[in-house]
Amino acid sequence: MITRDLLVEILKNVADTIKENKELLTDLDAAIGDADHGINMNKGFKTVSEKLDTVKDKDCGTILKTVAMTLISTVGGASGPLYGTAFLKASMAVNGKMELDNEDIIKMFDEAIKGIVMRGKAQRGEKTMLDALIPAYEALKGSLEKGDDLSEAFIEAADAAKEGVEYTKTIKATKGRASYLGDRSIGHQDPGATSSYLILRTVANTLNQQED
Amino acid sequence: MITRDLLVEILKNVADTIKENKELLTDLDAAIGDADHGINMNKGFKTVSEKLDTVKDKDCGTILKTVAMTLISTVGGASGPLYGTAFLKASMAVNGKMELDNEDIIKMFDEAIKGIVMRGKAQRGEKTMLDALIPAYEALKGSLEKGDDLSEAFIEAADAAKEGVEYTKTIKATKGRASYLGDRSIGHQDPGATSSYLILRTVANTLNQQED
Amino acid sequence: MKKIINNPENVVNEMLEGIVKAHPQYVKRLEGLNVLVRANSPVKGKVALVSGGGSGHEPSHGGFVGEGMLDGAVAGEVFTSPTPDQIFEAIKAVDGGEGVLLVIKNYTGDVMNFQMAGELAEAEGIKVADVIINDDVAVENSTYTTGRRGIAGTVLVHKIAGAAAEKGMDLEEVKRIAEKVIANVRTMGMSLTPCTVPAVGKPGFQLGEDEMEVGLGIHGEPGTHREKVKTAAEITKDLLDKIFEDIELVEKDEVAVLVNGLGGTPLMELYIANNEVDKILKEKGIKTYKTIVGNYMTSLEMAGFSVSILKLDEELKELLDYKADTPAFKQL
Amino acid sequence: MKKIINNPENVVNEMLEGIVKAHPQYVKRLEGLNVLVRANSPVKGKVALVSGGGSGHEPSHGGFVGEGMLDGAVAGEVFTSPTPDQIFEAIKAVDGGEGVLLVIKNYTGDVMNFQMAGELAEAEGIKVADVIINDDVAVENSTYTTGRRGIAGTVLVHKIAGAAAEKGMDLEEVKRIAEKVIANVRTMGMSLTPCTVPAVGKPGFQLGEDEMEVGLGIHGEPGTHREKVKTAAEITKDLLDKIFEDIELVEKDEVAVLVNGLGGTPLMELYIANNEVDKILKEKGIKTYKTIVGNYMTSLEMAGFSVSILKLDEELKELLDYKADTPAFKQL
Ligand SMILES: Nc1ncnc2c1ncn2[C@@H]1O[C@H](COP(=O)(O)OP(=O)(O)O)[C@@H](O)[C@H]1O
Ligand SMILES: Nc1ncnc2c1ncn2[C@@H]1O[C@H](COP(=O)(O)OP(=O)(O)O)[C@@H](O)[C@H]1O
Ligand SMILES: [Mg+2]
Ligand SMILES: [Mg+2]
Ligand SMILES: [Mg+2]
Ligand SMILES: [Mg+2]
Repeated sequence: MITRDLLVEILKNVADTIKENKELLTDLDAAIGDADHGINMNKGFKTVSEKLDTVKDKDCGTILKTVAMTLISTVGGASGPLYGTAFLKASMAVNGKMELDNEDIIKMFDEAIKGIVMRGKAQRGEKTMLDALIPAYEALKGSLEKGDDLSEAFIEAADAAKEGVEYTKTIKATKGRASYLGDRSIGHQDPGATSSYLILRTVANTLNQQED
Repeated sequence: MITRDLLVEILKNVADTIKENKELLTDLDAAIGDADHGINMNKGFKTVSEKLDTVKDKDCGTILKTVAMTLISTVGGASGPLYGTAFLKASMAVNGKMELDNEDIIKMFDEAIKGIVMRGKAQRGEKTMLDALIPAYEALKGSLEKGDDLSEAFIEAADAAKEGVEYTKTIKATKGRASYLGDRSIGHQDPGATSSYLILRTVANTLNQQED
Repeated sequence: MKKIINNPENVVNEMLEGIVKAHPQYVKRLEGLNVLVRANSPVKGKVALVSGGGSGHEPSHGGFVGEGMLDGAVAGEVFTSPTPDQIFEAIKAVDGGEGVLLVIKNYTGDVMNFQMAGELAEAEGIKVADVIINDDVAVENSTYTTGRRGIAGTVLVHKIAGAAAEKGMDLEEVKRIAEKVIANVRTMGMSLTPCTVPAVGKPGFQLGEDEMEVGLGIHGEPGTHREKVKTAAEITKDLLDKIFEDIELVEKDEVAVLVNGLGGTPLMELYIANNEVDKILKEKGIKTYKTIVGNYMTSLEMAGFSVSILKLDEELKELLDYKADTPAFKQL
Repeated sequence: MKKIINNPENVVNEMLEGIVKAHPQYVKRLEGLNVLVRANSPVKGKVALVSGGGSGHEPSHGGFVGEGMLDGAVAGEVFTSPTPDQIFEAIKAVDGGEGVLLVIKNYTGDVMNFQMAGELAEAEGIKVADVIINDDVAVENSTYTTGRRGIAGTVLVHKIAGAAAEKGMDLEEVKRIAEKVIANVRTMGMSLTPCTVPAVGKPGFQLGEDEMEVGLGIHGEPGTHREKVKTAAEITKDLLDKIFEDIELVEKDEVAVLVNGLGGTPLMELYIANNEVDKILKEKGIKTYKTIVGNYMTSLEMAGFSVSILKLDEELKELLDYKADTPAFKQL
């Protein structure tokens, strides 16, 4: 169960993680893109963090929608609409709820991924954030189905995302700006997959600290 | 006495000298002007050299007028009309003559300088070609008056021109493009004075080789 | 990095201010937004055109706002797509009741941000259509990838679709015209120097004193390959050959030519390149109906150029000749 | 030296070819000469304007040949005044019976070559007058020197005197108008980089990574002094202060502003500079009647800009607003 307060805490921790990794994400994007992923993401989550205080007393749907709209209107580039759509679809899945159960979370995650696919028209294996997110979703779902609790399930999800990030090093980009590089993109880790992994790892960490 | 053939030889040698010193003149102009004096002069005298063959059987006036018109229509910049006018005035001073005696040469030189002053409105001491030409003219005249022969007189003229070039290093330009530099022109040698010196040195050398 | 700027963070804002102050008769800025629209927006009774993208391509896109071309231009950060909310505001500000055509260059970010804005506008009852420009023949075209980039050909789309809208064609027709231009325009570019994004502070790539980069986009990214510098004649031939590989042009075909500078190229060199373009087209018996030479779709201070060839028919010719009156493109 | 050229010796010729091929509706080239004249020259019944100078200042001067501006432009070698015979041919080709005004920038070479050509033309019975532009406030004005250089203010002389001629004023009147512009226009410029004359192959001067050159002309020569790079706001203030020292401007005065790029400056930076110009003029209560921003009087690929301020009266305003239709300056 994720309460509205916990949700806000998670999101604030995500903002901190992105800030700490701003340089890393930008450097990764410099190699195969245009060196702005860390700058873009940090601009977005910094604003998210500020906005959260104004909605922390609303329902989870509203909180997530605020995150979505903030990302959409501050990030720009490719990752802005993609993460924005992901949060928007997730918010729509939990409209009005004051806390989120496991089923809500699975639904949110599923809708988020569908939103990214709808928006970016990419599939797994194209060297994008989906290569972290889809395996993470599958791991989360599997873990919850076999009876793990949410904090355990998110550790499995983050581990799967990490593997997905490693996998992006081995493949060629066929979507996004990195695709203009053709084979020259092989060997480099995808910045968007990396930011997705970092987000999931932060969720897992927050949930696990919570339990202590 | 300068015969028409000798005149043509001198002019061809001048063209060669300018060609050899193209880089030097351009570098001098780069420092306080626009880096084209060598290029301009070489373009002009190269064409002069070609045209000379078509008029070498004409009188000295016609030969010099051809030089003048060629310089006017090929050199451009400041030095084109200045040297062009100089040769034009010189040619007018010796119209119809098949050879030039000392008096002709003094008159030509005098008229040439007057033409430059008329056209460019500069005086001695403004860091222009006049700072080489006027002392050279005075030296030539003095030398001939004290009975030297023409080849000796041109050595004195060239030496005086050389001193004039050195003098231009010590003064500030108040005419021509270098004047925009103000005091920053001090310390640099004037390109036009240098080309004037080179021309006079070539006349001197040709006359002296002639005698051997 | 040497630039005539105050603060790298503030270049887009100050530039937009400078544009509005220079051309108040043409454009106004939407308060608090990086959006320029026609001074008399919304223009009733005509389809409106909205374009835009990252900044750094000036005069694109704000310079083309005006009669006969764009109604609105949205400016992102340097080389970064603008966000949907800004684009949405632009759409609302220019819609004169006949709908809005979004002119999008084919970059993942641009496409997504503009289309999201379009969805938001449609949700408010505004008719919206879009076209996606992909004129860069340097990149292989493929349905399995993001496809080709949109580069200088965009200017011709603005000109011709803008004329169609000005003449009173409806949204569907304006979109058809824009798509016809897109289907018939091809561009290929090269550069002699990299460029420096103000916020980054160092050039996007390095080039040797005798090297040039060929087949490049307009975001300071490297091109498809690097070569030793060649003559204007050789370079132009290479660029055109790549274009000819991609679009069939036969004797008597009529084309428009855009020799586009990337920002740091002197006009002298662009005209020398145009002289070569003209020779090559004449040799092939292709008729140049109109030539445009200048800095229209730039990459900051990059030195280099692109050639765009647009195959014309009677309809496109008429629209190309139509009056335009914008800060950066005027035609009487 | 990296340039999009074929042969340094041939840049002027090929450039002129490229211009004619791009703009045949505007200009034609006099056979065998480096002279561009209006496609319909000579225009009967109006005073003709002939300008020109060294090449490397594109779009000056050929780009301003057309209705409402010049009748002929003579192109010398890069940064070298053209020769009198070429100017003479230009005068003959454009004279429509009402006489010819020579628009000369104050450089020893330009003045001498144009005036020699004027003398030749007068000898053939053509009415000729001339004006000498000296708008550059970087150089001290003095009767003991060559005086100030003519730089970007020239564009405004072309525009306004061109309009006067187009409106049918006689030679004396057109000359009076040109002289009024000259008396009221001041320019000051700076650069971040040098430029390279093709035939020379190396830059005219060297600048450090944090240095700029201030008070410079348009021939790649160094300026009056060198400074550490400053912000756009500081630079613009310095340039305007120098102009204000030289021409009295009081509250409510109306001016035209030209923010002129030197060839390699991205438009983004020119607009940022314009934003600063506008702030300073507003602070002084001076009214900006018209602003022109772009590359109009360039020095090859030099990065930098100049600001020109022209104090206006009713007569000049009306002429400034007059229609112009040339390759590089159009006004509907
Ligand atoms: N079509 C797409 N679908 C999913 N993710 C994408 C797509 N295109 C790009 N991405 C992701 O976006 C990341 C780049 O984001 P960012 O650098 O912020 O945007 P931009 O490429 O516009 O500069 C890539 O690393 C990739 O993971
Ligand atoms: N008014 C003048 N009178 C005499 N000589 C002059 C005058 N102005 C310039 N010069 C000479 O011309 C030379 C420059 O010639 P050049 O470089 O060919 O022309 P430009 O200055 O037009 O580029 C100067 O070094 C100077 O000697
Ligand atoms: Mg990026
Ligand atoms: Mg010179
Ligand atoms: Mg980006
Ligand atoms: Mg010169």
